[in-house]
Amino acid sequence: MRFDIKTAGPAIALFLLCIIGFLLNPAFLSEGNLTNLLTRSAFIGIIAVGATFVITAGGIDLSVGSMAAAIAGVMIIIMNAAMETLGPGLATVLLGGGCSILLGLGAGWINGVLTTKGKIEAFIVTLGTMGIYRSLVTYFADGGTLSLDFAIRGTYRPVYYGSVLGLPAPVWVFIAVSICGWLLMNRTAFGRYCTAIGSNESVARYSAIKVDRIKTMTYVIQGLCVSLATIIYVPRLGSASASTGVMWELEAIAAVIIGGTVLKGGYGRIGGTILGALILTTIGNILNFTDLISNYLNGTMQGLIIIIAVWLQRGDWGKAKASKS
Amino acid sequence: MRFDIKTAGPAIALFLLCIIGFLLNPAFLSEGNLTNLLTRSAFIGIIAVGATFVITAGGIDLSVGSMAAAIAGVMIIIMNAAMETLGPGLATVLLGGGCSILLGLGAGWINGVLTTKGKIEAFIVTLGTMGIYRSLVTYFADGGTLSLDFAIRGTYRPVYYGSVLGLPAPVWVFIAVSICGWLLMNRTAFGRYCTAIGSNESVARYSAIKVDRIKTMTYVIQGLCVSLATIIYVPRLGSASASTGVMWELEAIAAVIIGGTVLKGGYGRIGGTILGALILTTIGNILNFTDLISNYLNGTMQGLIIIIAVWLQRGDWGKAKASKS
Amino acid sequence: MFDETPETATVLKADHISKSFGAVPVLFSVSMEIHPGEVHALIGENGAGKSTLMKILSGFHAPTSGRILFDGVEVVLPPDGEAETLGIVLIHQELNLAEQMTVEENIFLGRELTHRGLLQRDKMREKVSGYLQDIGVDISPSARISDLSIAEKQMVEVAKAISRNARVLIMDEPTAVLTEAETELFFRQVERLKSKGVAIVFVSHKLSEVKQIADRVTILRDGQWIGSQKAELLTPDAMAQMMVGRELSDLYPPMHEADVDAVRVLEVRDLCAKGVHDVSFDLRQGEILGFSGLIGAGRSAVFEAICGLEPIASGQILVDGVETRFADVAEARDAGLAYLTKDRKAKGLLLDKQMRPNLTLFSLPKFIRRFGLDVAAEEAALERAIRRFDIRTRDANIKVGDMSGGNQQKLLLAKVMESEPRIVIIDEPTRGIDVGTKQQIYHFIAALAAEGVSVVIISSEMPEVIGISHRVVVMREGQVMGVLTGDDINENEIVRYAAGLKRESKG
Amino acid sequence: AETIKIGVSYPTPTHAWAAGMNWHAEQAEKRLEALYPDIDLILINSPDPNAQASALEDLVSVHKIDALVVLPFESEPLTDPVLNVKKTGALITVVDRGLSQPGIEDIYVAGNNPELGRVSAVYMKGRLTSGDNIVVLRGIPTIIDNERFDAFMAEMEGTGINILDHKHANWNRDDGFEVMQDFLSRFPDIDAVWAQDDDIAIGVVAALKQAGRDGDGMFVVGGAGMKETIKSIMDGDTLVPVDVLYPPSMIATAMDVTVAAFKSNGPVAGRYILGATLITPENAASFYFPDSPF
Ligand SMILES: Nc1ncnc2c1ncn2[C@@H]1O[C@H](COP(=O)(O)OP(=O)(O)OP(=O)(O)O)[C@@H](O)[C@H]1O
Ligand SMILES: Nc1ncnc2c1ncn2[C@@H]1O[C@H](COP(=O)(O)OP(=O)(O)OP(=O)(O)O)[C@@H](O)[C@H]1O
Ligand SMILES: [Mg+2]
Ligand SMILES: [Mg+2]
Repeated sequence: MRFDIKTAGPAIALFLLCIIGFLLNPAFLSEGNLTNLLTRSAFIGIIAVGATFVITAGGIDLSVGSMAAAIAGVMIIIMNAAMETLGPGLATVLLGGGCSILLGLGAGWINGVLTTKGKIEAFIVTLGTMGIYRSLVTYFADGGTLSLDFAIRGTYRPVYYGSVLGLPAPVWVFIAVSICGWLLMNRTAFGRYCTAIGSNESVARYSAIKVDRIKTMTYVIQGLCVSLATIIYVPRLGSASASTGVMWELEAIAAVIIGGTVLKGGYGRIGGTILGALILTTIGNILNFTDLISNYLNGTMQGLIIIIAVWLQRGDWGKAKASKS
Repeated sequence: MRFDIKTAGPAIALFLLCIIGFLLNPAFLSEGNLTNLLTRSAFIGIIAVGATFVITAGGIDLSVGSMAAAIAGVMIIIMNAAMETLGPGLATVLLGGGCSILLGLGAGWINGVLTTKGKIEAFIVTLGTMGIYRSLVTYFADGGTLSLDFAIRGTYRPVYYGSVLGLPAPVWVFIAVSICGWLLMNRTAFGRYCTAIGSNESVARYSAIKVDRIKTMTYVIQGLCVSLATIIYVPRLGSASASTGVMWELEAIAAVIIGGTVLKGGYGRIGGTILGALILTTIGNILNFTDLISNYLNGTMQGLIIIIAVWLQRGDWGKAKASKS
Repeated sequence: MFDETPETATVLKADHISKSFGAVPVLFSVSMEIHPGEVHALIGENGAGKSTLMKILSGFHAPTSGRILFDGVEVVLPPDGEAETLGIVLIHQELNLAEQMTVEENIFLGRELTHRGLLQRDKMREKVSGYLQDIGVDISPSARISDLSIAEKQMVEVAKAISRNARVLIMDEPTAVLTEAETELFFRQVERLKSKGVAIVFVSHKLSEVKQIADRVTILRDGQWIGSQKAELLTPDAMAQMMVGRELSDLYPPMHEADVDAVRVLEVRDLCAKGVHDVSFDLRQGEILGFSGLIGAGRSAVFEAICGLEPIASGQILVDGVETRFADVAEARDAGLAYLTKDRKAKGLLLDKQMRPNLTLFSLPKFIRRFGLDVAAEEAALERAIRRFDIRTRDANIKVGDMSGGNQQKLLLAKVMESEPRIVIIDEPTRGIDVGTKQQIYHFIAALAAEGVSVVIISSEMPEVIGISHRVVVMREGQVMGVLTGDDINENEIVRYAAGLKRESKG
Repeated sequence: AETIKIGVSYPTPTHAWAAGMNWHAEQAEKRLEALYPDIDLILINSPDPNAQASALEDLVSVHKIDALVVLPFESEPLTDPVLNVKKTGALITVVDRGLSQPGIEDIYVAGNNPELGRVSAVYMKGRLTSGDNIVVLRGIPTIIDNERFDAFMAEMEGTGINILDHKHANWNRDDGFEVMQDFLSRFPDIDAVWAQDDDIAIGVVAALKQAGRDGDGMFVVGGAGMKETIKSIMDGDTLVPVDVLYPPSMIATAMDVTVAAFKSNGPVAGRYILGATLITPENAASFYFPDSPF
């Protein structure tokens, strides 16, 4: 019973938002807009899937936005450089993608190792790497924008703009990541270990779970997710700058928590996270669909809607209060 | 034994930073620079003292920076309006200060009540209010800057620029807030209750602690600290805009955690927080001291220093590892 | 005169093990041999070092000196429960379950059954159902641990233990929170494992239990090995004497006759709350009222509702004849009510703090002088409590979580008594407490009652309820089945009420 | 001889225009320090007004500067801090954003924000007729944005051209892309877009192309003078046919003038207001700096 409500909470919130959107402007439900919405959610959604693991295992990663920017920057540099030898074809794009994945894994691994082996609070580690990655991309771009060569853009473009079976490519990636994430969280021992560590680290340790390794793994997964998001982000505008991915970390964490995952760890819901990402994107979308509200108050509406969405969903928990420790 | 190291950690880090600063440029230790440093630390320091309570009791407050901006904005509006009736004298400034405190208490109370009674995760509540306050100040300022009437500035100026016994006024406020905070945390039942709640909420409830009330109180204290910081901030720049207080929340939390407080709650150190604030300000200060490093890499240095500072301090914990649960 | 066991093969042997935490020595050259197919009981006072020895024998702690022999070969056991792969399994004294996870997830934690990387959830659930059936508990494999009562959690631990393919199964006070019925079922499983050649070590303070199930007994006192002996050669009294080092007089204090005309300090009428239906009873001044029943009978739930910890659906509560509803525990405390939880780890003590803040937490307003806390008064209170409740730690600044289980329990009792309640409800007062201290606690409770304090004892140990209560309320499935007085207070009657074979007509 | 220390303080580049400014500042530093061995330029950038105020304090207390070139993050908050620098006797050059009290600066070098809005409006007016629809994407809510926007709207008044809506795209490509996508879903008929800034314009163009609505005479007007934009104007792009200059090189101009104040014999003071030139295919070549990051 309780489960249904918990699961349904974000879904209901999303549903209500869609109704509001439709009432404000029927064009909200147009195919074009829905496609835009889904595609846009893909970035935050993919990153948030990774964040769900980190948070479930009791960690936090503030560096994802900067990491995305840095990876995008390096990818662009590498692809531009590779063009001379490899030409503007698939090879260059694949090289870029490969590098992106390696960088993501590496960056995640660094966060993980500093947290587990260095015994530094995840908040501090990732606040630090957040600053580092952000300033590195500024440095690489000389404060400006790194742009992908136009020749490569042609080859790379379909990764963002292309469609398969009527759904844009990024949405397919999002779906794939979601399914893998869901399986990993709910159908493998790894997912259970994350939950156990977030729930009670010493219990996990006493159960012969390699706590440090699993925690590091969550950051590595987060890094992988960031790199996947970056791979589909780059062809969109073909550029990266210091303002790429600003605030993505907060959005990703917000998506995770709106989805019902507990910030202190021990309980993670991939399905909820995906809905959370959709909710966040929809809020932004709806605000662009009306001029009822002063532009300046966008943030107010956004804040109110987030709070209300979560409140609606938690309200029901009141009944299940006893079970709350 | 273990305690000495914990306490000494941040102090040692600060000391090392000072040596680096001096080596880079002997002017670092000039009286003028040290005074600037202390005065600057006051803002983040005062806010971080409040954050120590919130975090110790297991909460988090992301809204402080925006709250400061909003309070500063409203204060300015009120003082400018009051000038017509009260004139540009002390009365207007006191009115402004009074309003600031009321607003701070109110804003903190809202965060607290939404978290405790509304049963919404503190992260979401304060992420929401962060957006709300930030957009409100933009709205009040019509996208621009709210500025204090120059006539009032004359009266108000000494609150930031004035000195008493050779120390600038903000430093005195910082000292007063630190002492009160320290007493409250270490010498009163309230501090004990915060620690207990952060350590184990159920145990606190079974021990006759009014958990919701105490948690709300921590947010109210946070609000009060923000309003005090704002009162000394406004005369510095005489204005408020959408960019006031951006990232202060992360800086405040970082100061708290660098100081040795545990992000998950249950263990709070006001003394450490103060050192943490000084460390952060000193890092910024040192980076202004040299143009050895590309400006773009400031963030990299900052991130590295934060991580290293905390690592140095935690490194010693390794030995006390056995006692870690 | 000790250790007359013949040279049967030993699976696990502790050879002159010593252990110190920092500079504090806890075990002094202790030896112990564990044979396959035997039940080996380890007994000793609180803080004697039993749990520490068990942890060393299963790799969770490394000994400071001494050897561990496994199958006769000297080994260094792997840390963090990895010794399970060798067949050495420990059930910790403190429950060791992840609260937010389900029963099934906990039981298989760290050794999930997988097929091509994916969990075989149906298979695991099936197996868990089987284990739970074996030990006769009715818990769903998909129940969340946080929703279970503490006794149910203990049964999950037991199920977890028997699910392991253990060669050596070490259990630290597995029966502390179990009622006799559950203990009985549990022992049946122990017998079954024993017959399969599993070596079983268990710690218990219930000496009759030890007598009943153990083949051999090892006794520790103050970290020293006192002896190992065949259980049949020892009576419970002899064991107690060896543990404590002196003769024990009567366990239970002489009962003061209850004053039937004493005022009713607490009256409860038709109380309904979660897990509680129409419960009515009253408590007189200076009375010791026992609450008996099976696991989950709702005894704790009654008092958690009364003290403002759980919402009340309906009913009346009168304190000193005045109808009251406590909104929270602070109100209850201020009215003179104090409730001592049986879940000391999750609800009782701050495990990462020292004794002083724990002791005074419940009655902190008492220690406020001029807005600040009077640390000197707190220290004095701690000193008093340590003396009064005989709390033994070798290091006064130790974190409570590192104290021995029994001493934690004593500290919890001290914490609640620090508020000087007029009505005190003690849930499992002697959980994990050694016989010597038990005796002290019973005398303490009797003295309280004699002073006019009203005491409610919720206990799963029937002799305890029988031994010190003036009246006994028996509950079953959230309802009061009957109230026993005088000679009716005996095991037979209680069991019949508790099992639902008999019920007082409502009136 | 004593070295002359000149502090140069400006916001941390977070978008391309500011990066261009930073590039020009660094070029000028190299050039001027090579030219005059006794001149030391100290470049500091700051992420927010508060940090910039701190940086100004440090320039005084640590570097003991003789002159300050400052591009204030915002006018209001930095007025007092700059005044404090002035009190140490340093020469003050203010760039781009005027302080809110007159008379503090010795030299003022600025672009012209209202003019940027006005010039954009004049161009768009010229290509559209009454009844046509446009949408506006604005920058980060700041005075600069307000000045540009207000001047644009004033110029548009009475033309009969419908301004369907205006939203903030924060001088950011991604925001420009998403806001434009939503405008396109919302309004079936849009004839032109004022994006105010070249970064936003890049996002707008991508959205238009994605939706296939980049034909039919649709055009986008950005602003600032990004080199890629200027290049494509030179190449005769029709979707972004013009640009309105807001030169990031103004900081270098300010540095030059400030150094000149020490090096030339006559007194140097006054106001240098740079125009908001409309860049068209005809004049684009003279505004094209291929080495600049902007
Ligand atoms: N991690 C630790 N650090 C410091 N001291 C410890 C630690 N663990 C146990 N001790 C101390 O070792 C002594 C023995 O504790 P142990 O838990 O073994 O006792 P026990 O025999 O199991 O008692 P009980 O019957 O109360 O459970 C106690 O004084 C305890 O405080
Ligand atoms: N029927 C029930 N439905 C839901 N929750 C229940 C029910 N019975 C008990 N509980 C919960 O389980 C917890 C423990 O049960 P309770 O303490 O009442 O049993 P008990 O008689 O004390 O037995 P035990 O010794 O097993 O704890 C209580 O906090 C109560 O909320
Ligand atoms: Mg023990
Ligand atoms: Mg220089």
